[in-house]
Amino acid sequence: MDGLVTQLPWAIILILLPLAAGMACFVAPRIAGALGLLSVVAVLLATLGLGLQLASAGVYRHSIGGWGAPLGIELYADGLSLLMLGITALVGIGVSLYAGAYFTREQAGRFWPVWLFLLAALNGLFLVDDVFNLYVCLELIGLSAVSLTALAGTTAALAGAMRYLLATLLGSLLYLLGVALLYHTFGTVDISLLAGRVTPLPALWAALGLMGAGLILKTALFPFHFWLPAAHGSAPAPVSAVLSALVVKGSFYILLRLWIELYAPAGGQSAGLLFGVLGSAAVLWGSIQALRQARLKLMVAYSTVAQIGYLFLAFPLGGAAGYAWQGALYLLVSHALAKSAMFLAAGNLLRFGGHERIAHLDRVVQRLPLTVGAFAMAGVSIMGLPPSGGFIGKWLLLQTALSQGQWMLALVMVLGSVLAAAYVFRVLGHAFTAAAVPHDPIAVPLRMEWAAVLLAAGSIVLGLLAVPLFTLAGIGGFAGMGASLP
Amino acid sequence: MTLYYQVLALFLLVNLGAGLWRVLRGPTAADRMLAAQLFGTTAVAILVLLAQAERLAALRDIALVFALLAAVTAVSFVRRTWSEVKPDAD
Amino acid sequence: METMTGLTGLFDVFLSAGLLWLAWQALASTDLFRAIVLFISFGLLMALAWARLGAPDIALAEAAIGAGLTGALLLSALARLPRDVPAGDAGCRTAFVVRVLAWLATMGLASTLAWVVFHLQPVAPGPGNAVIEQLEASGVGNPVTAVLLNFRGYDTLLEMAVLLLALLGVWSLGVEAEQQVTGADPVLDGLARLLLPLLILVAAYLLWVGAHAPGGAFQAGSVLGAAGVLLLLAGWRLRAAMSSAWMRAVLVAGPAAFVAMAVTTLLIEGRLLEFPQAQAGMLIFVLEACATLSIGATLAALYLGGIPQAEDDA
Amino acid sequence: MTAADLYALAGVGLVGLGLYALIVHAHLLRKILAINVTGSGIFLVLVGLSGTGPDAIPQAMVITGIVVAVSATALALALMLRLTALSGQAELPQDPDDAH
Amino acid sequence: MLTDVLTVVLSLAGCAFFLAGTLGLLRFPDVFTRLHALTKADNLGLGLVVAGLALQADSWAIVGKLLLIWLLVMLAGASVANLVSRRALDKGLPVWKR
Repeated sequence: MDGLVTQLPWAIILILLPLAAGMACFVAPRIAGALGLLSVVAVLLATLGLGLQLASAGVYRHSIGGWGAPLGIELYADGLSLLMLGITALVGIGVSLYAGAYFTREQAGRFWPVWLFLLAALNGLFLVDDVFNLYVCLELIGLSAVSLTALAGTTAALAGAMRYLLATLLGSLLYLLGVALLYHTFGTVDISLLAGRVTPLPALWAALGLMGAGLILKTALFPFHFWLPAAHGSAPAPVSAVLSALVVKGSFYILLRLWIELYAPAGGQSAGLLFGVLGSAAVLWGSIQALRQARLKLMVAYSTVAQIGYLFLAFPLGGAAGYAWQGALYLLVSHALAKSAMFLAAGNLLRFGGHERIAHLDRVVQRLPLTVGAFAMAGVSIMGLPPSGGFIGKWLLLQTALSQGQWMLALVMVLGSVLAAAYVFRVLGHAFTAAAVPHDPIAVPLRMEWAAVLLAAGSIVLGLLAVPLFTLAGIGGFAGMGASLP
Repeated sequence: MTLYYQVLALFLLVNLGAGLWRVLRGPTAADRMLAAQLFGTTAVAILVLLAQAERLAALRDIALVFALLAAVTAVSFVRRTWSEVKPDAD
Repeated sequence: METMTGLTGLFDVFLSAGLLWLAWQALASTDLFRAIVLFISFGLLMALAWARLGAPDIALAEAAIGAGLTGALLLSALARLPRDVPAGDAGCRTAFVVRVLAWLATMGLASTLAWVVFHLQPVAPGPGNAVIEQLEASGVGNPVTAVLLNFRGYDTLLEMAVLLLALLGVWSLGVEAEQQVTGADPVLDGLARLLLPLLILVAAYLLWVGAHAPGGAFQAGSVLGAAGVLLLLAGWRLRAAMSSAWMRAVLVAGPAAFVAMAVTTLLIEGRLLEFPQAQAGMLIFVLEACATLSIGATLAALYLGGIPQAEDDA
Repeated sequence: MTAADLYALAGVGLVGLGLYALIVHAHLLRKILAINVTGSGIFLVLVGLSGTGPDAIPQAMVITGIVVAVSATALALALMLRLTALSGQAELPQDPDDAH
Repeated sequence: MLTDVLTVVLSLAGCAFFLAGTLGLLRFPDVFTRLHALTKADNLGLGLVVAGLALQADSWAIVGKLLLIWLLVMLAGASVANLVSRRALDKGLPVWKR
């Protein structure tokens, strides 16, 4: 039994299964809901299987077609891939549970195929070792994310989707241009091979600059965040959750891989400073904007802009001793859970009150205690209070910044947390008080409330799982991830 | 002979460039579309000449696809666009 | 490629200049229709450029997609834009400062890139030779088809998903495909009747020839898609057919065949998309045939631009 | 300089033109055209840089890219039409923060 | 040798028609006369070039393909000319009168 579990090609199942299920949902829209949910559960199980496999046998490699790089494409899974796949599956479960109750039957027929394709593309992105195939994955992710955003059908959502589409296409094209330069300079598109071949040449810097620019545009790092609030703020709630929790992290993951495998070895550390500056600006600007928003989902979307900024603070710190990468990854994972919970909770409040004006929330805490609880738990993680996952991430980053004497970065981190507390408590405050304008509440399915609670609880529980998580993420030794914690 | 075909191809390319003026000038949508149609035919001629000059049979297939698709684009223009575009606006 | 000489060199210089000029005119044009016609002409020249670059496979794809279907898509979209929507004035309303900044930024980027491209020195040779060496084992004789369907077949699997996804995206907008306003036109109908078998024949030819010469599923599928577009334009009542479950099956045939093949090879050979050498040619042909059908159907459905509805009027 | 280099440089020029137009133009149809021109330029760079004779791998990548481009174009056009039908404008709202 | 001479003569004549077609497109006063120019280039220009090249072809398959290309272009050209001119008349585009 143990042998079977560790020998099944879990990585391939993770890609092909949602793809096949997506097509099945398209052909037979009637069973889309049940089939979709079932396949997402299967994806979670396959992720567990891959975890067992990696834990017992180390990193996974598979030469597609048996050709091997540089002729063919290689699949590759290490601890970092596993971490990303795991968070994708978890958020995927929560969102799928929620979506089953959220969409009308007709909308569901359109939602499930695209969402399953998105899931397949994300899994594919985390599992492939080939920069060109990553381009195809990025396009698949971009187009599905845009289609899901447009599903809301409102003018705001369509405008958001359109802006998002243009931004994501531009990002992919810049990335592809970088891939072209890499291929013609180093004769391969395989990341592992590239890592062995890179030498500091103008073509390398041009390539990495273009790919980096394309990826930070897709990740919505300040000042390239211009498309994010409109898209994330106007999409249907489960879609917003996926976009903020997973989609922007996909391009961040590629950036991180390229940074560790290609930029850093070739001596590109100085670009880390730029990322640090942009990240700091994102933390401050995003938080202040979040505080200023009147609408709940836009507030949550701006909070994403700020939290993405935190991830980039690791780049100027990662070169020297410390736990910057661990901190950033922990933040990434807990933000994924917390932010998806927040968007789902916001969706519940919107469904319940028919609006999402923060000032008019009107004692929802008494009427939707689970939802408000989920929002509060997610808020704890976003603020970075103990014992949440967000706390561990921010604490690791802060400690590294202090130990390296990076006072400015430390100050930005603390300020960001204070501002986050302000905007989270602003919402909670209105949730407790009576609004001037009363309204007729609409019942929210319990399943939608529990989906938010589960994800939010996950972001808290994550705070207790640091040691096993880092052990898993350390498989393959990405960026010294296996090192023991302070 | 190769050189001769190349001269002709070059001549046709220049000829095609001259036809651009009609696309820019208009005045009606039909004029622009007709010019584009002439482009297509010229490109077909260039391709069959180059196929002979460079001994590349595949270029004739491209010419064939061009010939087919030019018809589809033109029909799309007549059916979909031109009946909608205001005659004085283009 | 040898250094440019004489006539062909002149041809290349003219062609590149023409490409840049057409792109510039298309993007700067004040009239949207003119912009689209110029863009179609641009696609035409692109196909010539691919032919000159020794890439007839791309030239075929560009001729069918770039100059053909994209043009038809753009024209059809322009026709559906409401007339009272302002056409914009080619950016003149954008603030002068923004334009200057954008100009400086793109000029800077382009000059840097031009410098890098011009001075690019390969450090390591690409796997181009490996493609030729392994061609025998790939099951097909055309190197580009070998890369697309065998060496990097996984890219193509995902790409088929991209194409289907675009259609899902268009359909998720919830717009019903509009009914054709005008009835069948005898000339158009005659043209369609004549061209349809030819288009199908050429598609089949490209599919077949792709195994050993330029051509293949994408080119064939695009030609097939053009056939669908022609039928729709001629006013043939395809919406009922396109809304059926059969149509959905055809739309997923390509990606589904790829996934099925991936699973089968995984079970038999233990590797994703590793074809047994003896059957590789045949298996690749089956995949390509399914892909051709799907690509054709998807492109035609994309041209339709909305969810096909079963006809309620006769 | 080889012919391939020439086309690669033309490709760079197209990238520049396309990016400029993408930033400057407000009309969505023009933005979509600009994206397509940029893509064509990148494809030319991708193939044009194969210095020593045709290389099948970049060619296959470009065919993949062309199919992706037509898919994205079709989706973008459909979105544009829907947005225009709803808002009466073929442009995006000026300030993204006020897009609601 | 004779075929070479014939090829040169035919294809040169073809190119001359293309030139005439372009000149017509540039110089003629209205859509209908320009349409006329276009069909000349399509039918005769390409036809002569194709005829010239067919003489050089190595196999009948190539001759057949060249002929098919020519027929297709003619067919498309004729149909489009018909559609455009009818639509132009319907729309009342001005007809040039001396």
